[in-house]
Amino acid sequence: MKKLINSPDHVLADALVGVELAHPELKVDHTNRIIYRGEPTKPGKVALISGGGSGHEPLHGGFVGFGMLDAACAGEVFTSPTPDQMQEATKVADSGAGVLHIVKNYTGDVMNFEMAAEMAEAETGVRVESVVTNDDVAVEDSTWTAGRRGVGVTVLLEKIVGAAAEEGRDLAAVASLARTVNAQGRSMGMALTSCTVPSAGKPTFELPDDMMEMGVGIHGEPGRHRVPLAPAADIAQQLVEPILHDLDFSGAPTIVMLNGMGGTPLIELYLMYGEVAKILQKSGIQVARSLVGNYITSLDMAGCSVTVLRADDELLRLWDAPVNTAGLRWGV
Amino acid sequence: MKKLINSPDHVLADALVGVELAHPELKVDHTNRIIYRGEPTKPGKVALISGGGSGHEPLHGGFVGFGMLDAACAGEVFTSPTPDQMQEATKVADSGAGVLHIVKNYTGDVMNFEMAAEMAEAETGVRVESVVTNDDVAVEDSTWTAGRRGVGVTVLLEKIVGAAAEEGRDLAAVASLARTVNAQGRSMGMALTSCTVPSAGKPTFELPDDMMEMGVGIHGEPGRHRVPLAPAADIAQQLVEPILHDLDFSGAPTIVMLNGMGGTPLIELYLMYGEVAKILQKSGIQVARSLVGNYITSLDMAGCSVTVLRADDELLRLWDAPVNTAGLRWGV
Amino acid sequence: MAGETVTLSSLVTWLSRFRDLVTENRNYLTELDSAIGDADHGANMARGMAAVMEKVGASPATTADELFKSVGMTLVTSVGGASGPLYGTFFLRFGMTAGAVSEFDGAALSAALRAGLGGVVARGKPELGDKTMFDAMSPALEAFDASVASGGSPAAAAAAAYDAAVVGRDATTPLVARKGRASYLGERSAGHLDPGATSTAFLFQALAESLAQG
Amino acid sequence: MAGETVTLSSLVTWLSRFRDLVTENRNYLTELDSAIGDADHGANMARGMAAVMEKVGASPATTADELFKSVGMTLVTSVGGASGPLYGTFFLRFGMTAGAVSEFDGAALSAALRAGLGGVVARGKPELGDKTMFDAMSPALEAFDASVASGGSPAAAAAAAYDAAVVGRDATTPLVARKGRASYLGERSAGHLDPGATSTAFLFQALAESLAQG
Ligand SMILES: Nc1ncnc2c1ncn2[C@@H]1O[C@H](COP(=O)(O)OP(=O)(O)O)[C@@H](O)[C@H]1O
Ligand SMILES: Nc1ncnc2c1ncn2[C@@H]1O[C@H](COP(=O)(O)OP(=O)(O)O)[C@@H](O)[C@H]1O
Ligand SMILES: [Mg+2]
Ligand SMILES: [Mg+2]
Ligand SMILES: [Mg+2]
Ligand SMILES: [Mg+2]
Repeated sequence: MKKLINSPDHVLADALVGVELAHPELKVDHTNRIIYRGEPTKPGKVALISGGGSGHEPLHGGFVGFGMLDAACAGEVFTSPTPDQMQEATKVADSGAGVLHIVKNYTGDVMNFEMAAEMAEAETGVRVESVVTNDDVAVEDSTWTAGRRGVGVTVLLEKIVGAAAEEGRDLAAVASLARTVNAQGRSMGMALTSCTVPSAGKPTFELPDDMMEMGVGIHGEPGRHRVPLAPAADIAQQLVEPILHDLDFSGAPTIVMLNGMGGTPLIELYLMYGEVAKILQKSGIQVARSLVGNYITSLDMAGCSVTVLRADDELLRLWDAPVNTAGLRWGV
Repeated sequence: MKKLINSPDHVLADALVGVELAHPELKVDHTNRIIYRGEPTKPGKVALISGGGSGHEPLHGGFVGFGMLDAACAGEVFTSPTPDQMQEATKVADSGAGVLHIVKNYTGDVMNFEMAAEMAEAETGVRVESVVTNDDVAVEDSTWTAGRRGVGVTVLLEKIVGAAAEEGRDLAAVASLARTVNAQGRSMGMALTSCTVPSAGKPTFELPDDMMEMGVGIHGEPGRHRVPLAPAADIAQQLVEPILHDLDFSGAPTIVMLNGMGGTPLIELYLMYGEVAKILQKSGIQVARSLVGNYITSLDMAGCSVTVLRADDELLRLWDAPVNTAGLRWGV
Repeated sequence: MAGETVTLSSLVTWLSRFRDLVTENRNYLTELDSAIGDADHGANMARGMAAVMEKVGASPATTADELFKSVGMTLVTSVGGASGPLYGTFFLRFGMTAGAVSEFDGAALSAALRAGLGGVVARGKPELGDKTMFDAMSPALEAFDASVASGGSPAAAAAAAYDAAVVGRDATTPLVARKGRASYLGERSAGHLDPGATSTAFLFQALAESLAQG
Repeated sequence: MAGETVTLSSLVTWLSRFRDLVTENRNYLTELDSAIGDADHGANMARGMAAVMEKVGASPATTADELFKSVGMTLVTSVGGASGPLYGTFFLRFGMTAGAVSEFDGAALSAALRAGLGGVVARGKPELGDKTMFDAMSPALEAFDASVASGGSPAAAAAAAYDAAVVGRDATTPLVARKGRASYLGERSAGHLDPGATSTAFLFQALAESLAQG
């Protein structure tokens, strides 16, 4: 295993030291592994909290700041954070207007956030609403599984709903917008290589040189299908098709994210975006906004994912609203 | 070779299609492989042009926009662009106030930009000044070599000098500021793995699992020394020491960049930044600004580099000035 | 020979033996989780049980409810993932049902274990054959109860439970997962042991060994 | 047998043979550049000479200055890197010195080649022993001139030049590079052939072969 780390057990603690030193505008609680905004939540503003296993950076810590999250809880690599972390973040971020928990649909994340919400409401009276993202079309037969995974749409949701919270909408409105965004987004991912979990010390799966995994999530789990490596244009087709098959994106502006898994360089991500955009054009889908880069990653995995969000003028307005975080910044 | 490409010969052309589709605010000249700002250069504003081989994204195309470059010429992967591209960019970007060529010190880049400047001045009368960056302390004995390579400082220079050009300084002042910034910056890089040049089809060098290359550039060239893989804190020491040895950074605010080589995920870059910042603190160096992420990469190479720039209030002011590019954005 | 009552100190031995087993088998559990999950089950269980034993060593409890509340909370707050809330809730409910006692007979131990299992069901909604820890835990408790019902000692019941857990664990191999991360793999999850069922077999191995010692 | 004068068409053959050699040896040149450079010399030369032959085929020239100006500009505008300006300037100067002719004797060919070499020196400032293409090109021209001076035909001179280029090329192996990318490696550049010297040996191989055909 070749990584820029001190020891597999200290990856998260050491990385949080770097985050704190690199971002004087943020606060880091090293005991509870929470990244907060430097300024307390404005009175009346609903607080947005997310969290999850580490290894997906910039998600979620890189999205803490004006126009997005108020706090992010970091779990161990690929392991959801614990309820006490989330409860602490909930307490600190709440300004009285309530807190939205943004949870990606994984058994562990859901159970831990559930316990946190119970604890926060019971012990401190903070009003908590939760939204669970589940946009991954790679998970078929979702009634016979833990349901679809929450992946790329989480990034778009944190941006859009963050803007709405900044405008002063109440908890119910913020939560309902979050559910709408989740319902209108779909994603699909693929991997050229496995990632290596530091504590495991070797790649999670072996992939021959001429094969790729289609339908991977963001935890180095093997995908749904192992298929022959193909040119970018074919890969784009294999990613976009199940997305378009799953939801009707016609007749509305869309926001499209071409996301890197962490080990794929930007030149390839742009190349892939070109292929994806051409397919969407041919399918009559109107791309109003786009985002190309590493936003929700899977450690050092090489690969990418596509997220398409059915938007409208209001969602586009919220998308364009100012945001000032380490991982996403415009308009400020 | 596992890459998200259609064919090794079309990487650059296909990636530029993606850049154009992802960034409606930019113009892409596919024949000459130039990325321009959407709006012509304001009369009276000195134009900043850079360029180099591809494979270093977001450098340079990702730095085209308000507050940074006016145009970037893309060469084939790791191959400097040709003089006709640069001449074309020079002609189009010039508003009459002259053009600064920002050139990284590599034999090929220098020779091609020299020819471009000769052609531009002779054929079109555009006033051209050039600055050659050469901040890589890994190159020792620079009198017996092609000189130090231009690496990380190029990013900081494009930002700072871009802000100065935006303020309306004339060509001589802009060029002189660029030379000052270059003179005050030092960098050092390392690799955990080789990159794979698409047209070569396999890694440029083989590196055993327990070794790393210290003093690599950004073209997959082997470094100066091959040493045993070490914990992040040791690697940070090996990167920072030669930088501090080469220039006195005491008594001034500094801007520090912890840059990823393209295949290293953000969690490791933050971890490394933490180690670097702690060493700088211990050495009494004041870090006023920092930048952590992939800014000047080497395809899919795993590794990182450190750049330290000796600044002052004026340079910090220019650093903080608004910038609006795909790769760097704040204050707008 | 093991007696008819189980002391708090043998339950501490249970925990410490469980810690040892998941620590020794950390790579093995992670290996199993690499095949159908995200390669962290070994790290999760080892981290959690190390924290538990540190806590137990630092502030020894005198009653079962105190001990297992602390165990459960420590797991919940140090593990994360799916196994943190599941094993955490198991021990929390175990302690609540056990109450402020320091000795158990077979029936009391069975009731506490049943409450723990109920906690896992409440959190994870597993059903038999979903390819989860439940597939080892549920038959283990059946066997435990059957042994107690036929007059077996707690040690004998625990030994029977362990045997049944092993059978239940091994029976997860051919299953297609319907809960947890492995379910995303669909048919590809078949042919692999479930990591959580494997750690649950260690839980009953630890119980059997600690009660056998008396 | 090869004659005393060299026609423009044998120089076109020279170029096309050079194109073939760098294309066939594309991977080999890249391999050499991987060891001490950035793994693109094969791609650079193959791309450049393919563009040259396309251009030459599309608009055949009738005089040397026209032909080689086009060759040089095509290389300059299609290769980039170090080799683009160096080989480009080589051919540009070759054409300027050759002038508006369509036939060469040995002396004229020597003068054009010398001018080309001068162009490389002007651009790259290489010195003997720097481990560059100059280390093959300079001795090649010495040998060419010596052969012409002793009454050799252009074909004989080109054959001698090729032999000398090979010797010069091979002599780059032990050298520590002092120019170009390889110089960054310091001592580690020793023990490897220089890629540019290798492509230059192909340049003279192509010349020798095309003139030998007449
Ligand atoms: N809904 C569930 N009910 C019961 N057990 C579950 C459930 N989901 C997952 N598990 C168990 O959890 C184990 C995985 O634990 P672990 O790897 O630590 O967490 P994670 O899946 O979050 O990475 C699985 O092998 C399975 O036995
Ligand atoms: N200053 C120089 N003078 C002469 N030849 C040089 C010089 N620098 C480099 N070269 C030649 O160029 C070759 C490398 O060409 P190439 O790989 O195409 O360009 P780059 O080094 O820009 O990638 C070297 O092997 C060397 O022979
Ligand atoms: Mg996990
Ligand atoms: Mg090159
Ligand atoms: Mg797991
Ligand atoms: Mg090269």
